[in-house]
Amino acid sequence: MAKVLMKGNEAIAEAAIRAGANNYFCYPITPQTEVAEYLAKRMPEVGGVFLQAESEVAVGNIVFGAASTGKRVFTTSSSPGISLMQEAISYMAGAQLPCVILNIMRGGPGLGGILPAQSDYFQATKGGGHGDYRLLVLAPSTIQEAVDLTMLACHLADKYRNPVMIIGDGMIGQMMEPVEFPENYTEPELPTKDTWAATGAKGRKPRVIKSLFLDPYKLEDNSVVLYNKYQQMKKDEVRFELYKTSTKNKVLIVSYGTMARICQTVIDELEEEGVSVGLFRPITVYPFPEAALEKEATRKNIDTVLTVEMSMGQMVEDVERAIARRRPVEFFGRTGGIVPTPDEVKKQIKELIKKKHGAKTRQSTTKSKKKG
Amino acid sequence: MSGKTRFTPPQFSNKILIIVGGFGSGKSEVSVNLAAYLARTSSEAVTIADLDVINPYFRSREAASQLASLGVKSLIPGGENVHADLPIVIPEVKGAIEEPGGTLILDVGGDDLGARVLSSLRDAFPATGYDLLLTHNANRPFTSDLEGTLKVMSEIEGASRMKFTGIICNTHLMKDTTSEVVLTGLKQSREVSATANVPIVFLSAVTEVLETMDPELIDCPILPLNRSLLKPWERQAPTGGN
Amino acid sequence: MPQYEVLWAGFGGQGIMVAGQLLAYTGIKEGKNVVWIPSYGPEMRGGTAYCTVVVSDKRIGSPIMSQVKAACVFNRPSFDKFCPKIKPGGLLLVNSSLINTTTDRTDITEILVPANKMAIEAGNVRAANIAMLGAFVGATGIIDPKNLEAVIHEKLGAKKAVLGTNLKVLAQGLEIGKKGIRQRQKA
Amino acid sequence: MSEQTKTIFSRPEGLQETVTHYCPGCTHGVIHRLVAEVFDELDIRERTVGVAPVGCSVLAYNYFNCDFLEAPHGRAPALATGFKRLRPDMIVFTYQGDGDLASIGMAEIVHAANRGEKFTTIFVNNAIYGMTGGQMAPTTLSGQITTTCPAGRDVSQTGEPIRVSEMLATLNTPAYLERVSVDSPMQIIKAKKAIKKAFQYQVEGKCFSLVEVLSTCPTNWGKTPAESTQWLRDNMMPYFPLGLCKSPDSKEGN
Repeated sequence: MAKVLMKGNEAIAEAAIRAGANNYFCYPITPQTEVAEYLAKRMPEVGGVFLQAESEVAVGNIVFGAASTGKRVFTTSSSPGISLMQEAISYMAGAQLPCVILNIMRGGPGLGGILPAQSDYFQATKGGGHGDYRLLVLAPSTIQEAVDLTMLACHLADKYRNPVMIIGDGMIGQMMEPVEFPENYTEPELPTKDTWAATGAKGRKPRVIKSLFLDPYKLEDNSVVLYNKYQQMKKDEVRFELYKTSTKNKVLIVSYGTMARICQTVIDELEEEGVSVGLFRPITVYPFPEAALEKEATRKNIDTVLTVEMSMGQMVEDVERAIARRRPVEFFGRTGGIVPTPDEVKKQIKELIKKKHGAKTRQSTTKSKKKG
Repeated sequence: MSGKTRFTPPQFSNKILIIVGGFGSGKSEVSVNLAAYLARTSSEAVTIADLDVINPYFRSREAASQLASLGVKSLIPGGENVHADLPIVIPEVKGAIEEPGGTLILDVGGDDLGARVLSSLRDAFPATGYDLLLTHNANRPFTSDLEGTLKVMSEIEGASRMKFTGIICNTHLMKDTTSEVVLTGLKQSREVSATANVPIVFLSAVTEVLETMDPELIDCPILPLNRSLLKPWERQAPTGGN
Repeated sequence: MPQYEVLWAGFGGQGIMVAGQLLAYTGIKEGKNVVWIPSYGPEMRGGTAYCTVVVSDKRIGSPIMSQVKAACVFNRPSFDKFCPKIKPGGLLLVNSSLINTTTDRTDITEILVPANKMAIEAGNVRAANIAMLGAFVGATGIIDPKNLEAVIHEKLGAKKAVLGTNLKVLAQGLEIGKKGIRQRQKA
Repeated sequence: MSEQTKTIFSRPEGLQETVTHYCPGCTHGVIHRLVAEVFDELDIRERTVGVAPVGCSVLAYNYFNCDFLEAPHGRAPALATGFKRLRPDMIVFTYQGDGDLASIGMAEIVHAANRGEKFTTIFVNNAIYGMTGGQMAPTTLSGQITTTCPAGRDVSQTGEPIRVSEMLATLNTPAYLERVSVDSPMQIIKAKKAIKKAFQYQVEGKCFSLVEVLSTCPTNWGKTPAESTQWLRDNMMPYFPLGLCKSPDSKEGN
């Protein structure tokens, strides 16, 4: 199929349909409303279900009910809306229901602003709702990757019977890039849903889809089942990308999403200036590629690891955890909807190198995160 | 326990003993210990019904297996419902009130809120033949003085549509309980008893504290308590009834 | 070709976003990597609307840049805002129908395009963006005008009147762009 | 069984063989039974999915003999919406109390009704929060004593009790809304008819349907079952009048 130019939001919407998630529920919120607008037109064409509900609280729970049928269900929102969905997300994780949730992140906390940010990393990867659960979280950095990961998310949600979240910053939602949809999409075989979906108690005992376990031992058992799934994800689903990592690197950047692309430009420009920097880009942020990162970050030639985010420092905690103090971990971030420019990041790296190899310590990078 | 025999044990002429009181006064602990004591000392069957429809924590049902080993029957919701945060009153309770067949201890939830359940079961109770016992802890905020205690009593009487027949002096400060705490509490319970014209039926206190006390100072029957409703970190070894 | 970034800016409704997209589509047609980035946020409502298009033979990294190689500005606020964002040696295309000033920067090439006037004369003021697009392609040559014509045909419709107007102003724009560059080179 | 004997009272197929946890005098058991009988009569049990609320009937899935979903507090109509939209061929019902439906879940029920979602809601109104131990509900009557209004509900502070059926009847979207009671054999027969009608409308794919059932809570009201029934007649019925609120066959209810 020929390449088409698509906005991230539209491309993700189309990808969900291509992956068979043609049941979509939503509540409008900038900067992801184009998904809803696109699917309002597309769903009737493919005989799917489109419904705009009264709130994200309702949307989350409509998705919960819809996922109970065993069919693929998809929803999208942006930061404050995702907060409202946490109730249902927690229940779905507890009841082991698959669904795909897209968060086109905007700046926060609170109402914040509509400009791009990566400040929902904690919410996405560390729980967000109540209870002992995890989401599988994918973070695309190009529109093509957003398409590929949306389709993958549909598969993984069913494979693990767990909600899967795609986090993109506002740039991913809003910018246009050429994308190509796979001609004949086939996915690996999945276990039957006929063991758990509510389909009517015909010729079998009634099924209950629930997260309520009065007996504490049974609740613990359920949590152990979930835990084992998360361990399996850690084994099988870790995804990341390396860019220009080599034995010449002094600095290793860790960055994801749009921010990682900005860092690529920085790395290209520094290369021309004779400074060698590599990039480690997590694609799954849960499970976090900790073993791979540890390996790359603790190579002999690496002096410093710089985490760059559009937040006040969230993923950096996972980076620190993975590296376990074996290398200094520095952080640079801008937030509030401000996207760091390549020049800003470049300046940080030059200062880091100077600090390590040059004159006395100047302003520390972590301090300068207050005002890039 | 040394000198166990010097205490006068509590005695009851009625078959149904209803334990009520303010939140956190120690109703469940007293109920469980009373059940265990009666099971050990009397030949009659002892049944305990957990009627706490208010608070799902520290209910007497937690001691059910411990009491079962002493032959005490617990009337509690079956299966996983035993853990439910639901106001479950199982039908067997009504039956047991109508025909106790031994001693029946009703462990009721706190305050007038918990006592409402008695009102809903009112037509099962015989006209007389039950004791409504106030568990009095003078160290709890709402029952720390005469006025407050009388108010709680009147509220419970209103909600349950029953009259008090006795007071259990159960003043304590959990682990910080001393003989002084027990004696100060007894003094306050006496004051309540005199004003409300309801007798003190017994004093209850943990064995460790009672052992340090001069029994002469306690002029009422005594029920020594072995703490059985423990916080998870207090449950070091399986707790027996003794 | 090395990476080329061009910023399109003007009032909402001047076809800014569409001009950028037509450029991006033509890039795809030629097998190039492209990114189209809208401004969104407060700028969306009134004031300036703008988008950036990046065209490159290589993988495109940052979609965000503090400076661009070229800017096509359609109104005065855009002129004021984006003139300083052009890299030295870069290109500024000014819609001279609506902007009655010129830059005092000497390190960039400035080409005046009477886009609105051209469009009105050709029969439809809405074709101003195509006039500008023509001038940009004429000046830079980053895409083949034939491919751009095909994309315009495909995306904006084959209706005779509309297509005629578009192709007419496109051709005029191309000439203005080429001429502007020649003049600069002579100077 | 001899030829002379005839079973006149047996467990409907729609109910499981389980003892419920409901208190003596509670009407949930009766209402469950009526719903289950309707399953049998309409022969829909095998294609029915129930949605349980948070409330005293949270464990309803242990009693009904059909597939069930357990919803977050108040969200049963949202779950039902999602399910029914994807499986319009199935029969979906929510079973909700007044705290669940009329307080925390008010937005969900109003919008589901207004969209005309084609599921059925059994709304059990006993004017109090049962599960959490007798707190004030949106349907608690003026002056009624609960644990969170120990001096009686002061409507100048907390508003008047909400008449859910009447409120939903103001929506223009066609719906079947009826209020019933199960305080006497005669009322139980009427309640059954209403519940059957509600499911019938769903089977026909006609409209959203809700049956509000006035119910008692002896444990939290602090009244014997007989006193509770009388209190319901004396206090609830005047404020929550029984009868049809809205029918899809006529634009206005009565």
